[in-house]
Amino acid sequence: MNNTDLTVDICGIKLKNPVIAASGTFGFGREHSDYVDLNKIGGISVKGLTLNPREGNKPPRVAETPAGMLNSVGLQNPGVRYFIENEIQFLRQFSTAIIANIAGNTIEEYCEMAEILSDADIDAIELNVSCPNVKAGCVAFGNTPEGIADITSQVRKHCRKPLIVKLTPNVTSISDIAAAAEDAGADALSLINTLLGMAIDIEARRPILANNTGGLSGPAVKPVAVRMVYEVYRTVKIPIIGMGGISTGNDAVEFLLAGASAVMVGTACLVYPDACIKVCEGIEQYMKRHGFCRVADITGKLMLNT
Amino acid sequence: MNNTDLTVDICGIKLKNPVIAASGTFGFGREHSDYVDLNKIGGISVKGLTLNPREGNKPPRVAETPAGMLNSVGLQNPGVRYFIENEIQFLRQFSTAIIANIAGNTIEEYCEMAEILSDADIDAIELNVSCPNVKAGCVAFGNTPEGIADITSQVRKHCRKPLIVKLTPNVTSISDIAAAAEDAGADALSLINTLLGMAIDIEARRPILANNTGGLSGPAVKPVAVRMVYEVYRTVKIPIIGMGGISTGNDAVEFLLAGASAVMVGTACLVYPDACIKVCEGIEQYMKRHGFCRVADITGKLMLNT
Amino acid sequence: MSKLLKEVITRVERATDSIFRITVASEYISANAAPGQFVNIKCCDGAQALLRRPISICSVDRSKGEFDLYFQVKGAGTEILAGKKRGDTLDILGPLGRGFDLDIGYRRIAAVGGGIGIFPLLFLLDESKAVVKRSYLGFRSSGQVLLLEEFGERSTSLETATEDGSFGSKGFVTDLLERDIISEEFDMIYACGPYPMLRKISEIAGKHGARCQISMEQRMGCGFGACLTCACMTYTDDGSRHYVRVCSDGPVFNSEDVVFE
Amino acid sequence: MSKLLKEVITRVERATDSIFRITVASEYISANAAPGQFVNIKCCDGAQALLRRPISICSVDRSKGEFDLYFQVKGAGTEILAGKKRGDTLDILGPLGRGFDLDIGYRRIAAVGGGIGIFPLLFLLDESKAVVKRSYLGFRSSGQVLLLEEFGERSTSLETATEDGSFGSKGFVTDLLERDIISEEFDMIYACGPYPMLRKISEIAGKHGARCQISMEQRMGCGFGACLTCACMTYTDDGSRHYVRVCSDGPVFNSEDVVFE
Ligand SMILES: Cc1cc2nc3c(=O)[nH]c(=O)nc-3n(C[C@H](O)[C@H](O)[C@H](O)COP(=O)(O)OP(=O)(O)OC[C@H]3O[C@@H](n4cnc5c(N)ncnc54)[C@H](O)[C@@H]3O)c2cc1C
Ligand SMILES: Cc1cc2nc3c(=O)[nH]c(=O)nc-3n(C[C@H](O)[C@H](O)[C@H](O)COP(=O)(O)OP(=O)(O)OC[C@H]3O[C@@H](n4cnc5c(N)ncnc54)[C@H](O)[C@@H]3O)c2cc1C
Ligand SMILES: Cc1cc2nc3c(=O)[nH]c(=O)nc-3n(C[C@H](O)[C@H](O)[C@H](O)COP(=O)(O)O)c2cc1C
Ligand SMILES: Cc1cc2nc3c(=O)[nH]c(=O)nc-3n(C[C@H](O)[C@H](O)[C@H](O)COP(=O)(O)O)c2cc1C
Ligand code: FES
Ligand code: FES
Repeated sequence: MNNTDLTVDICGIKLKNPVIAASGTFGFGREHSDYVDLNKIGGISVKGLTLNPREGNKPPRVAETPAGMLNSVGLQNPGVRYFIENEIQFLRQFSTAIIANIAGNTIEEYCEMAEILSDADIDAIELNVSCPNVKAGCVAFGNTPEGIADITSQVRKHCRKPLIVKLTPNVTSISDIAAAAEDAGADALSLINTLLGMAIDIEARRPILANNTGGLSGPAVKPVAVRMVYEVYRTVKIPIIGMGGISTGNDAVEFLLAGASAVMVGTACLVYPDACIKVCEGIEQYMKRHGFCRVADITGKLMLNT
Repeated sequence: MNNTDLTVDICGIKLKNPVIAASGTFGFGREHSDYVDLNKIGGISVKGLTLNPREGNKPPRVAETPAGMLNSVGLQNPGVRYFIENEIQFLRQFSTAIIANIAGNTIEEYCEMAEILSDADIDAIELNVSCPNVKAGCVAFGNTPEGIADITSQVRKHCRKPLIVKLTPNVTSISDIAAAAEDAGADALSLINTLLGMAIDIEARRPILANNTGGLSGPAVKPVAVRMVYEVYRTVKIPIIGMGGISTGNDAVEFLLAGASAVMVGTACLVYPDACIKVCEGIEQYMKRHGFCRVADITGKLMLNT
Repeated sequence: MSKLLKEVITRVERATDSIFRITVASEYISANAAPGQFVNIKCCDGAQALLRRPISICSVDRSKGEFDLYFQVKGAGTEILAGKKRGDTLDILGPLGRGFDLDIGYRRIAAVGGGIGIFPLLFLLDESKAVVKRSYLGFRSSGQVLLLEEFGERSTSLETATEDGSFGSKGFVTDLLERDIISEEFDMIYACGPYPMLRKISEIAGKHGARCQISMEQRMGCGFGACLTCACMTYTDDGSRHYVRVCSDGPVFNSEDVVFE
Repeated sequence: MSKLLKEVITRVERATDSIFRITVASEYISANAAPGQFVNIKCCDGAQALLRRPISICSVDRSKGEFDLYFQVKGAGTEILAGKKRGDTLDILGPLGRGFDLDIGYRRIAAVGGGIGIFPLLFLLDESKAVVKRSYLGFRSSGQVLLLEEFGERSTSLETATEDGSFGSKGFVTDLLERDIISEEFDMIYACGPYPMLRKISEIAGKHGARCQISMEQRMGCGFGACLTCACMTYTDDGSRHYVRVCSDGPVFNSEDVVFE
């Protein structure tokens, strides 16, 4: 009880603490570095990368909803090569894990990125499978067990870094999807990505987002996210990174108890640039209060009511 | 513009206004009648009925979440025959539509209830298909297009009242599910039922709900619900009753614009017993402000951004 | 009948570290409330602290048309409540629930309260016509002790127990009741407090054939009987078990009717 | 550099029906802010009004270490803000964004503001070293007119227009600018206001070859450059189009760089 050890090891990715900045809410770390010491953050999942630069969607790209927000950034990013040449060096100044979050239109694009990134100085690759597969009727890769198995197994062949598959929550059975990703070779799973939503400006009679629909994140989604982490934990053996509405250490502990080995903080990082630090401090306090020495001791320690 | 007509006709169900109390949040109307004039409410979808009385789940059955709540009542109800013998008469004192919401373990149970209720003095039957089908591995009837088609077509044969099928949002493609229900003979659709969620008491390290998981409702789910109504409206021709997080007239208008012909108000009725009236007044104000004469003129009038 | 009311707060006071007292001006509640009933409070407009919070009516001043609430700050809702100021309006639904049965025939009563369960007993003692009123109050520790003067004034005798012995006798309030239950021959025992305390009291009362009413707590969706979330398992007349609603069939039950699990 | 600050409110005032003025004591902001920059405000703790609200810095009193915000009540966030009291703390991130370019060589300037877009121009006029400062302010109607004295003091001339003609000249503020743009030979036009106004001003400036800086608005997720939600399409040097961030690449842009769609 005297020593609280915050380190975690997720499929070989060593984190100094279990709190990772979620993709798309932390850029490439530069902006947040004005407000927080990046050395204190377990890891950073960078803004979703694509093979070629992307302009993203028209604005407005954000709408506030009750205890949540919708976004439709549409993966604006400078491309994976720009990232490697111009951003990794900045991030490597800090002792924090670098996770490259990747997205694409086709499995080939994902594979090519995995290939390129496997030679880069990063710690892991996170597969964003919530994107439409343009060769399969624009159904998201992660919407079916077959789809996620296909992309995971193919990327696996090109990926020489730990491979995290990030699940979309817009599915009937998250455990079937998770099992398919595990079987296809994922080293870890992260969940949840955003829930598909819409907000309407009733005066203009138009959706607020120029893209009409967007992804829901923030506190509102937490109960859905915790439930999914709990279901997935009972299904797979690989480690889980939990997220969805985490703003405090107590929120994070819910995910750890439900089965997560680490957590990601997204929307909260937009509102409070130092959110990751606060979440981490909250986890540490909880551990001290309950006499947990290691984070792994909390993982999955939820007792079910009978 | 001088006359604002609030009446709507949904597959033959004539409502004096488009605001219906959602099932499970309004009992059989008795409790709310202390606070509101039930004559002013468009309709009441009564607490979910089963063939035989049910005790429901252990308490705690409710947990508050950010801008939402989880419930796990587990369909406690006195059974369909008790309802017919003891509750309809009370409700019929008021000029409000009575919708019998039904649930079961097997399709046979649903069919038997539809048969019994077809001879009762009610205005419509609403099929809650979010329940586990005990003969099909306890997957919810409404989770697959095949499942919902099966139950809808079979109940259809026994149902001599307008048949509303209430969709569960815990699915990958709500439009596929909606289309299957329409093809199988639904007269109208209502959506959304609750999202599956979990909240954890981190001190006790147990889920707050004795049932471990529960259904998420309230403002938090509104963006998901609006998006689903919008998707379903683009898929089916039958009328849609929209719900999920409606607390104000403005919230309701979002659903109408997205494609709903009427709305249901659930969680808000628990917090404000007079919520339905307030929502209705808000719709009327919006109609006056924008020069809409009939509610049907709003339905689906959302203009998409391009 | 209960009503949806917007009433004005006339006083906010800190009673202990974590317990606040709020006085509310309400002709309707003060005229209609009975001991054991509660009000259900919307702590702020909008989606934050979405559901109402049930708080027992602690005492009523009929002449002034006011009533008192005492509550402990636990989470989001009670924290907002604690920040209210004199002059603010309070959005309440009440009075709610079936309170204590105060039969005129009960001449010797015991009021047994634990922690935040003591509050509704003050109003009970006020209204009870009994000749002997023995109060037994239990707290975690001396820092939580409050309302002794008020209970003293309204009781024939008052004893307190703290778990750590820092105030009154050391141990549980149920020990005090058990000590007196035979000798005192109470016509009715009234109890309110945490679940384990109520279970214990039910046991004691059952063992000695004493009559006992207990006020139950449960998480609530609506507070007025519509949502069926506040279930409490009870025995029916034929001995079978059945869920009833804490908010409207209770919160007060005969202890022998409640199934402790 | 911007900072995460908790500062004390020293004054809250109602300026018009729907517009409030809040004065905040902040050594850091008042020492470091430049005209055209904004602060991003967390209107209340927790999940209600979840995202921060961007509000322009309207004026700065360096000697007192205070700055002023003027904001219109529109939705949940600004409503909470309007309820703040003197002495409350404000959770702000700032100063944020790239403000107006105040080159010392600009001797004749125009400040064109519409509605709630007038606020950052006050600070601009304060800091500008120009010899001729012509202010043109547009409002919907007389009820919205405010800050005339303050603008008058800081300008060589001040003209107002209202859409309904209830105050000043009838019509749009852009009409006034168009009337003067040739004769006045402005070195720089500074503009802030609704999108259609800025588009029109860009057109006018473009037609007459005048230089013009405009302050853009967009819905924001973070306000400090991390989330890419506040996109604004701009022309790059090679003539291609590219989304940049209003919050950190702007909010002030050269009007010729902005692609109006
Ligand atoms: C009939 C009744 C009378 C009560 N009287 C009093 C009283 O006089 N004084 C007092 O201090 N407390 C009383 N309580 C308990 C009080 O309602 C809770 O402490 C309070 O609701 C917690 O709200 P919160 O916002 O602080 O906590 P949160 O954790 O934010 O509450 C979240 C949700 O859980 C519910 N909840 C949490 N704890 C409890 C609990 N112990 N019982 C019921 N619901 C809970 C809340 O109502 C809310 O819906 C009473 C409870 C009941 C059922
Ligand atoms: C750089 C900048 C400077 C601004 N300066 C001022 C100012 O000095 N005074 C003033 O009154 N207003 C100003 N605004 C507009 C102000 O930010 C919005 O009116 C305000 O955010 C609305 O919040 P709400 O809670 O009232 O509305 P809500 O409708 O509850 O807001 C919901 C969400 O939409 C966003 N939003 C709504 N309207 C706008 C808008 N017009 N622009 C940007 N985001 C919006 C909110 O920030 C929030 O995220 C400025 C906007 C920007 C981008
Ligand atoms: C503005 C924004 C941009 C996002 N961009 C990405 C992205 O590029 N790739 C990705 O996998 N997830 C992206 N996400 C999803 C988050 O990483 C995270 O899964 C989600 O927001 C839920 O967590 P939260 O509730 O803590 O925000 C984005 C989220 C937001 C709010
Ligand atoms: C306490 C509670 C009980 C419910 N019971 C039922 C039910 O019996 N049958 C049903 O179809 N839906 C039931 N629902 C779902 C609601 O009818 C509605 O679909 C859902 O709550 C979303 O609407 P809301 O956000 O307005 O509450 C219940 C919801 C709540 C909160
Ligand atoms: S709380 Fe809704 S029935 Fe008791
Ligand atoms: S608002 Fe986040 S980048 Fe501008």
